[in-house]
Amino acid sequence: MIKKILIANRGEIACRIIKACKEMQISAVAVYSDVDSESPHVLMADEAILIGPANPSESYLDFDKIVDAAKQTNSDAIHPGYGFLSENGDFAKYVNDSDLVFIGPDPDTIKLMGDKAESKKMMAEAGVPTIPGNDGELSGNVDAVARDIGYPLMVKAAAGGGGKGMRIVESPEELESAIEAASSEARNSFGNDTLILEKYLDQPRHLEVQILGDQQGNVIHLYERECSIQRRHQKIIEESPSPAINNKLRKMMCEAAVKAAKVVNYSNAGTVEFLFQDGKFYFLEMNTRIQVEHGVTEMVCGIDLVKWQIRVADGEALDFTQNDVKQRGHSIECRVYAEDPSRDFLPTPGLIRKMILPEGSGIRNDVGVSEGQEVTSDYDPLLAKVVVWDSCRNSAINRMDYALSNFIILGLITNQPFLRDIMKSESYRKASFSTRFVDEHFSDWELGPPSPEVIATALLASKSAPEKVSTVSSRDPYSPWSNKGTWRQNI
Amino acid sequence: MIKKILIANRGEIACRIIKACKEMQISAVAVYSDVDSESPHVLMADEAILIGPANPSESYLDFDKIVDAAKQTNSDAIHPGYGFLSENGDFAKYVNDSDLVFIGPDPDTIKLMGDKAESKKMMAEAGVPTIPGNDGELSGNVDAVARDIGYPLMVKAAAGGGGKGMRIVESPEELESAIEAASSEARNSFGNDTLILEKYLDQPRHLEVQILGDQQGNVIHLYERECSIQRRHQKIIEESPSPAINNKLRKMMCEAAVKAAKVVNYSNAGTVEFLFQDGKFYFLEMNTRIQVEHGVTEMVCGIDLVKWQIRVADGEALDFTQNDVKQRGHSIECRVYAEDPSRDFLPTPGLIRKMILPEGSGIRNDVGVSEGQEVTSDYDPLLAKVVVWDSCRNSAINRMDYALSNFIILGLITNQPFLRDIMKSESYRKASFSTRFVDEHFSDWELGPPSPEVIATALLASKSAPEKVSTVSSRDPYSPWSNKGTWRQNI
Amino acid sequence: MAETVTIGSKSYSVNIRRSGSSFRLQIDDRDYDGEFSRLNNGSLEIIIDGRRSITYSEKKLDDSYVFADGINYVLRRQSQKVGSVVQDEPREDLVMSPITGKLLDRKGENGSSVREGDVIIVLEAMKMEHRLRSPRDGIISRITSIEIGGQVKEGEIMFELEDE
Amino acid sequence: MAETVTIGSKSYSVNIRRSGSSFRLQIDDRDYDGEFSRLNNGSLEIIIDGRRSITYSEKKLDDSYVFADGINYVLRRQSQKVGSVVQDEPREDLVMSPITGKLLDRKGENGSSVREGDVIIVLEAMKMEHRLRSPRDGIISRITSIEIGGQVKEGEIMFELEDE
Repeated sequence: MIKKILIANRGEIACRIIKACKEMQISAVAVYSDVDSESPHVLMADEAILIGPANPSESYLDFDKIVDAAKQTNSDAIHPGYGFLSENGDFAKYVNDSDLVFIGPDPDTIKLMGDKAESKKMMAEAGVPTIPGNDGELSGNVDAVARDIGYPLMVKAAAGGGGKGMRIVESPEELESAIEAASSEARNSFGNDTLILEKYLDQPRHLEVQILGDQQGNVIHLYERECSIQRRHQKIIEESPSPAINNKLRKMMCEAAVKAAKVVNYSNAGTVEFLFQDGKFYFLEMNTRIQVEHGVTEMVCGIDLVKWQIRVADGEALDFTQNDVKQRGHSIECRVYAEDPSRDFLPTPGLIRKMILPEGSGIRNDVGVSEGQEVTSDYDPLLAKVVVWDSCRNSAINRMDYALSNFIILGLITNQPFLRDIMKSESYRKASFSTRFVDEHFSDWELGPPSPEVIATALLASKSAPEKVSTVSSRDPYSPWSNKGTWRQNI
Repeated sequence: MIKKILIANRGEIACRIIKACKEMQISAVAVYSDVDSESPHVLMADEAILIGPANPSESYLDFDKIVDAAKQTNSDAIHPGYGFLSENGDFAKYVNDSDLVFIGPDPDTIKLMGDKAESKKMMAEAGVPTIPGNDGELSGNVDAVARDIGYPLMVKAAAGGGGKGMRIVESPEELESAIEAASSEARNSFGNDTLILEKYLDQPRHLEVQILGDQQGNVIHLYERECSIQRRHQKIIEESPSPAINNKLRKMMCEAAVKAAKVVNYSNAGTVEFLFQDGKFYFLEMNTRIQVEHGVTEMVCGIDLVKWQIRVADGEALDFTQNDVKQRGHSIECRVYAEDPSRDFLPTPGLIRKMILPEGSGIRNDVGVSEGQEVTSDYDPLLAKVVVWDSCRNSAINRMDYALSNFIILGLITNQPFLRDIMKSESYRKASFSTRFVDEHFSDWELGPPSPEVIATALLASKSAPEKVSTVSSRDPYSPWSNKGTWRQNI
Repeated sequence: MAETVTIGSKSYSVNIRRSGSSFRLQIDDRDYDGEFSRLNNGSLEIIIDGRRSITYSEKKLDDSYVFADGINYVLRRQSQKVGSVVQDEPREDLVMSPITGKLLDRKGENGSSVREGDVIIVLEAMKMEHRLRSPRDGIISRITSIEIGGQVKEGEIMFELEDE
Repeated sequence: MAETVTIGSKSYSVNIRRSGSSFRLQIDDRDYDGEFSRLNNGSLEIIIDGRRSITYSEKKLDDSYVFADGINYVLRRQSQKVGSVVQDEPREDLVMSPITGKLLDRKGENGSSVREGDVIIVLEAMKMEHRLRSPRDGIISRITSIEIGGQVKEGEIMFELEDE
């Protein structure tokens, strides 16, 4: 019976897990580094253990310090959150070997899914669609291999990386010269001219399916998430359901994900990621942990993933079946980052001098920072996730724009204005996007010109402002003040 | 087409309606009295009109000032919220006659349902169960009338009130003397000894069914709410579904409510209230407006009642049928009041010096006040509603207790500690309660003794506290600080 | 110097001695040793007997508002004169308004003879009526001169009784 | 006295004159008349041309943080010397750190010959790498002496070039 959990993480996900613990009447132990001594997860937890300096390898990534902290506090289990040690099979094994429950799948499953080539092969064998390509060395009738894969395709160096030894081939005529060029480049760059062919997806969407399994062998899915809106290959906006697929495709993809999970006897929460284009989906990888964007699934399916992570790790069986899981309405998440979208998403540390969160029906704030806190450059710049739910996608977008327009955060640059502009854009509303969305529509994004009120506020704030006199005579009571409001301003 | 709505209300419900407007891209006009010039609803609205002094009869209840304000701002419609003018049929008619849309049912329906005797009669005729009793003057074979109604019953003066001329009769033997006593008391108190007999419910629950109708004649229900936890005959805690009824009773009661609404051609949102005891329900009255506790229905059914109020008032038809409305999980609302539960719920005005709201999965805050605001004695003491959702009642109670234990509000006395104690009580958790719950279990409630930390904080806060030194050496890094946390403290 | 802290209907004699970040707190007859520091978000971290609490507080004259252990408290502080053990008896003759609100009705005037339990003053606050009753039989020696409908402040004297 | 306010990549010449609760604001060549007051919740109510805005702000040295129109803005203020029209040309020879973070790598030393686009400095902040490239061909005349792994502040000089 799990009565106390150590959370080997920080920021919003640590806070999220601590809340689940408190609601389940389980004690929560935080660990923290020097610079996090006043971070929200430390203040929220029942106990907090300092485990080292800011550098993650000496604190949040240190197996021994974390397991020691769990032992010292008589914790029963460790929740790794996402990032840090969450997908480290060796850590999971070390936790289990220390007679503690690791809240996640089996260490072997983590390791297997961490080997991207091996897991792709395994999935292909199990009948889960993978990106078509030749697996071994390129030989024999290359034209036939290429025809099987289909055009456009990519010739790439097996040893490659960084765009070198790589060519996109649009038609059979271009194949031979592309292979020659790539082969020579690969030889020069990597000393190895082995090439592989792979289908090229020029406008892929990133879709993923939430999986939940217990130790009794039950595996169910909680439908899909659409995570195509990314920058620097990191998601910034996610939603569920995906507006890209119909129910038939949804069923196929979700069943493929369950199949993938069952192949590896998956237990706990996990995510099967797919690329999707032209009506076809391809296995990309499996994430063996809770995802940042799990909230949209929780809102649509009405199932608390973090609580279930804890329950199944504790040996409980799922008390519902696949048929009980229904999608209802539409949910969107926006990640509020300390970064400057007008300067290539450069991180922007700073002190949070004021923060007021949006409130109301269908609005959920998962926050990892608080007023008065210094956001340092030591960790991920994620400050908060705003998650909304409404009955349909269009209403959810309007609600998100309302929520963002009431998210006050002063003291550092954030991507809040950028997120608002995406919510307002036709391209996002039409949902006809791929992972190239930000590059295609928002690569030159700049903050719009400020209204005179913005400048006036900056110049007047330092002066002692008169208090508002609220007697009738102070101004014409019947003068309708037109509040410009918020969302209407920034079209 | 409604493009601008004037909200003839204040506090949290005005804020709730303004948010719905903003999400629907409808302009919102606030009206306010002198003392409300900096209230949240005024700051949130697109425009705000001062309509008079604090006294409601000269501002929030003044037909002309409100309709004038709507005219001046070119509003298309008026939303009355709850309380104030929301159930005033004359006002609704005045609004309609002024070529403005009244967001609510037809004025005649409001008037009809406002006449409690008349509406009871109408419902009885339509086959909706009402509290058994004789309607006219008590005459003929009184014993037979009493036997038909069943014991226990109540003898009460038709002209009565305030407990005078009223007797509870447990058995036939007591009937005659009770009639004599009541009759004489009634004659002395009211100059009228007409008596009526009515079934006496000694442990009734207050259940109610949410109704939504459009102008096309469609009427559906959104299931029930349990509102038995009351003080001074005002609800403080509501939930949905009701833990008291099974699906068969639920279906019967909801169908009775739809029948009641259809009898009066009901359109817009409304609530049919029932008393429930011993497996039977009885029509009490119909509220022809949005209710304070509508949020629990929204969370369980996934339907936004305020947005639909606006849509159906604008002539839109419901785009879903009864079969589409499903209850999912469990929702609870706690009303946070400026009142002192240890002093007979005496109102406690004051200045809100600090307010931090609970955040997280399944937590919704509907708030009508803000930090820095003076809560005056002019209006209802409702400060905020905390609404939670979770998969089952027990989880929802735990989530509510978590949420309340993270609701920081300093500067005045509120009922927050009282609400927490109810959430923790066995009697509430067992759900075996009636409208007498507070009287039976919490009439002598007092705040528990404070921990030394509470006293220490009060005494230390005025002194300049040392800043936390967060270097490793400042204290033993491996000392597990046991945070007493919150919910565990106050058992 | 000891002071009296009142929470709800209960009072505590308290005293605190501070040295740097350490303190010794006395509540009635019990002593507690602790440490405290101010955090960046404005809260206090208090450690007593190895247990940590994060608390928030605000102050207004003699009232302290404290959030701790998941509960919002209101504390009233009065400093005690050293050596003073005699406390004022509550004066039963003096009836003060327990709330800030509006005067709705005044059922008596100077010289009126009243019985225990008679309603003398009716106030309204937040849409609710509050009746102030006579605490004993007697004669009204003084009664508020605020006009009906006027504002009444919490703690303001509403009426005073004298013996018949 | 006019000052320059920079928001993102754009700068505005601004000036404000205040009299009681009224103000006249000049932004580049346009004038706005308005009124303002401080509300109890700490926000400002600003009315310009009959339109009301509720705004929030915080200040840190020359930076102002403003929430208005549903957007969080960061404004940098510099006072302008009257009569000064010559602005400093950005010095292409001087490369400063755009972020506060950690020095991951230094690919050159004093006297190194470099080509435009060469990566000279690698920084890390918030789990992301940032490469500082040489803005032109030249020779490094000065380079940061911070050790690898050490902290770098925003605006700190990372390296300077001179002609070959």
